[in-house]
Amino acid sequence: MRASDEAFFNFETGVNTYLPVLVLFLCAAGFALAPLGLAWLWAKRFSPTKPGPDKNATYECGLQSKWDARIQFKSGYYIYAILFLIFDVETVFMLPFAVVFHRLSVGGCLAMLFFLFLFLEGLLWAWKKGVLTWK
Amino acid sequence: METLEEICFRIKTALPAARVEIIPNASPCGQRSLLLGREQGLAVATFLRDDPQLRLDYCSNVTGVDRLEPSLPQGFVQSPSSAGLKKEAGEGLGESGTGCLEAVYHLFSMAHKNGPVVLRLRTENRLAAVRLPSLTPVWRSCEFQEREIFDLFGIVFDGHPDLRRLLMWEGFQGFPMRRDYLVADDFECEPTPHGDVPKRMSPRQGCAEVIQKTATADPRV
Amino acid sequence: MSAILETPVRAFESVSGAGAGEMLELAIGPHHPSTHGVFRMDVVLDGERVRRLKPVFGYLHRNHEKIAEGQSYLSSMPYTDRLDYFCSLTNNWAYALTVEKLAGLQVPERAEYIRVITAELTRVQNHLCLIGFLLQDMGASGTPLMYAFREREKILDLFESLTGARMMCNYMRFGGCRVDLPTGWMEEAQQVVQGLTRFLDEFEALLTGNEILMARTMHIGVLSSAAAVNAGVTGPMLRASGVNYDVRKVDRYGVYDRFDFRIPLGDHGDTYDRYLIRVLEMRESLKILRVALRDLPEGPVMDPKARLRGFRPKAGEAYGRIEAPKGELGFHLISDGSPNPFRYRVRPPSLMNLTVLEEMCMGRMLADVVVILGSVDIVLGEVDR
Amino acid sequence: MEVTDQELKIDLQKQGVLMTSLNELYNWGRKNSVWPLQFGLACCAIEMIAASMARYDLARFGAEVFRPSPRQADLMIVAGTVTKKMAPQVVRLYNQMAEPKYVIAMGACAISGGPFKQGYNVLKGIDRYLPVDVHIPGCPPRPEALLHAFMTLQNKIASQPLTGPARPRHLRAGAPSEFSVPQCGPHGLVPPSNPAVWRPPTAAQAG
Repeated sequence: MRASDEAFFNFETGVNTYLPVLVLFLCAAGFALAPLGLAWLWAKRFSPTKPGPDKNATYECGLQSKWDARIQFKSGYYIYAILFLIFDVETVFMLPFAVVFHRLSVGGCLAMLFFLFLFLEGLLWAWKKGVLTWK
Repeated sequence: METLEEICFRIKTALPAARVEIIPNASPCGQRSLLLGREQGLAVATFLRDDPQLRLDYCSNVTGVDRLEPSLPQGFVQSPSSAGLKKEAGEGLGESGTGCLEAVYHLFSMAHKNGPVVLRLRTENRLAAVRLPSLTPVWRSCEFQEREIFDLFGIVFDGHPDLRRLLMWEGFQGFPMRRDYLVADDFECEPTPHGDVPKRMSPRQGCAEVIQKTATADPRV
Repeated sequence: MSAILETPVRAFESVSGAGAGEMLELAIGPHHPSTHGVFRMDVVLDGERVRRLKPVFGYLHRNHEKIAEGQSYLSSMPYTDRLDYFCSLTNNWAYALTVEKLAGLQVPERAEYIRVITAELTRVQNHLCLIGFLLQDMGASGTPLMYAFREREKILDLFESLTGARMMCNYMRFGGCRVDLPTGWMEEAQQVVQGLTRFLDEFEALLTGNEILMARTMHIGVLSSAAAVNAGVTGPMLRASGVNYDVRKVDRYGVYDRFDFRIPLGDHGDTYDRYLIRVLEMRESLKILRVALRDLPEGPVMDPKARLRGFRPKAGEAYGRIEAPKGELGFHLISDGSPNPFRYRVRPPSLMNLTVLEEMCMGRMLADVVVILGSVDIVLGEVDR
Repeated sequence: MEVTDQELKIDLQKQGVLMTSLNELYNWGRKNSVWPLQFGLACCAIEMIAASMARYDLARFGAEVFRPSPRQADLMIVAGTVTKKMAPQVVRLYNQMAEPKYVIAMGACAISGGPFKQGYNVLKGIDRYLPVDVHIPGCPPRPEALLHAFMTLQNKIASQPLTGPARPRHLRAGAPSEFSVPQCGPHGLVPPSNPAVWRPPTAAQAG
């Protein structure tokens, strides 16, 4: 038995086996999909779906809507959203940095700070470009 | 607050060309009104608002009135006839025989806090010449009320910034508050389970054809 | 939606078809939680800012005036309850006052006092509801409205024991009131007034100093006094802009000249002033109520000479007005001697106060439009009649 | 002694054993969480709001959540006068609601035009265009009347079978979920009523 197989099937020690993770994943997926499946079965068996021109029309406070709800809107919104997304993901990367911070060598620290500097430089550019001021 | 005669006199001195006439009011409240000529209406209104003694800066109410008969409302003798209202023709500005449409303005002064000065403006007749000068440039409160009168009575106000129907929908034809407007689907004829159905309303004079046209479209009738 | 902008869109010639470019055409339509009924505003938005706002009326046009022309004077009285369905008693009073002016009827002393008492109770419950809905529009969903309606129910109990109906009282007649106070009503009313005074202190302690309320309403929807007077705005909105004009003090109708009450005036004319004016007006109304309930005279509630059956006023016209909670509510009646009015016109304060809605909302955020509309206090039964 | 299901169920319940059927469970869940559409037209809307406030407390019936959007509502309370200008919007909102959906015609105006029946702009009752489940007379009906209407509606929901010919409209594939939206014509609504829904009452001529 090669070491990798043994590690996987070693039930006695059970230290680094991945079986519980698999079981938990299946339970979670089942827990999520079961109601959806039941609802789908119920709808197929009992209550038929009845789409119609009016029901699928965009809701416009009761009025007849001429256009679809998806329309162009100010580009300012889009840029704000993208900037937020970048910095939100950045904080996720900082999590492992914080966990191993006290055992990190100077090189590691520098690498992380360089990573942070990249984002800072992006922020300063956006700021200078005047994207952040909302007209 | 000056009496109506003094106001009349002041208007005539300020605007000699204006036709102003005092309409009596037999009701005990004694709110007599000033009948203005159509051409000078806007000028007189601006004068009433800007005159320092009067300062009528608040136009409280604009009422549309449909006078089917040619005579004046007040001071006429109503002969008690059963068939409804027969009135002797009184003198007055409603010259043509087919009656007139009228807009009544109640003006107050918020500066001097004194009572209503009532203005009346009359159209020439009820069919073609239904134009009146709009007083919205003078008092902004007339904007919606004049739009409502245009919508329900059909008086066209010249100089109104945005003359559209206020209450009825855009494609509506006819002016419902006129006295000879016939409601299209009269509800009395609907069969009720309590015995015999009252005969359809006898179509009154004027819009008989309205009832026939819609009657055909109404499957039930 | 482009159908709603059939009038020439001067400033936005570039607006064509589906919201090309920046502008977004939107109908805050007949069915919308913030419009307090079936009121519609066609709004052109630049992002969040309002560039154009056109109100559309008529979704509750129930032809009150046409129906009134087809029936006698008295049978229009229950219809006046349904004009401004929050304040049926002040509507009744305005109509009764105009017909009494038209026909020259006298009203006995006790009836005048009862009219003042019921009108001020109506004013208090109307302003309570307004503040509840205003806070609901601002986002405090439910809590202030719950308190406001709890107090309103107490006042509605008084109306129900007096007139028989909670909202549609149909209580006043030409020349007095329909029925005298039931036994024990006076003490009950005094307790309610006492309770309301305490409640108002608690309500105001929670709201008036609240930072969120001040942030959302101060300097928003500012209305200058000159624009207000010219646009025919009346009532609390006008006094919030600093114009001292209250029909109770100007016309001195009823027995209002026997009570000394002050007229609160705002100095900025913004939404916060309109909120504060209504709270102060409630306090003044409670002051009037305490005095009126204390020295309510004895005597008949109906003028013995008044004839209800076959009431035929002489030919003539009259314009009567009162200070309704929303502004100056006027009736213009033209009679030609027959039992039916020749012309029956209602001067709606809510419709007049909406004349300036576009100026107040121009350039503001969409969320402020909702708050400004809430502070204007419109009721569609009266706007569309 | 022939024991019907009902009596058996009650006896078992006494012993603490609960018996139910899929149909009862389905209807029990639906009837106790009817979300009304926030749809106030006129004076009846104020009584509807008063019914949802602390004193009359619509929350006891699980219906205090007033949803502004038709997508999330299952009950449309037509509270107030439906005018001809508003009727197309009312029918369109009903069409945009998700199945199963119910209609309560609250007040005399929604049932038959009420005191404003002679109005030229008033629709003589919403059941000319929509199938109405519960009618509440009154002008405006008291909040207790609205609570009683909710009880009636809950009984109606509880008695709807899951299968068989008598099953409700939303379970039948053929039954329409939308009704034609009228247009505002030159003098009134075109068509004046929806024949699929509205059959004028025939006068029961005696003899």
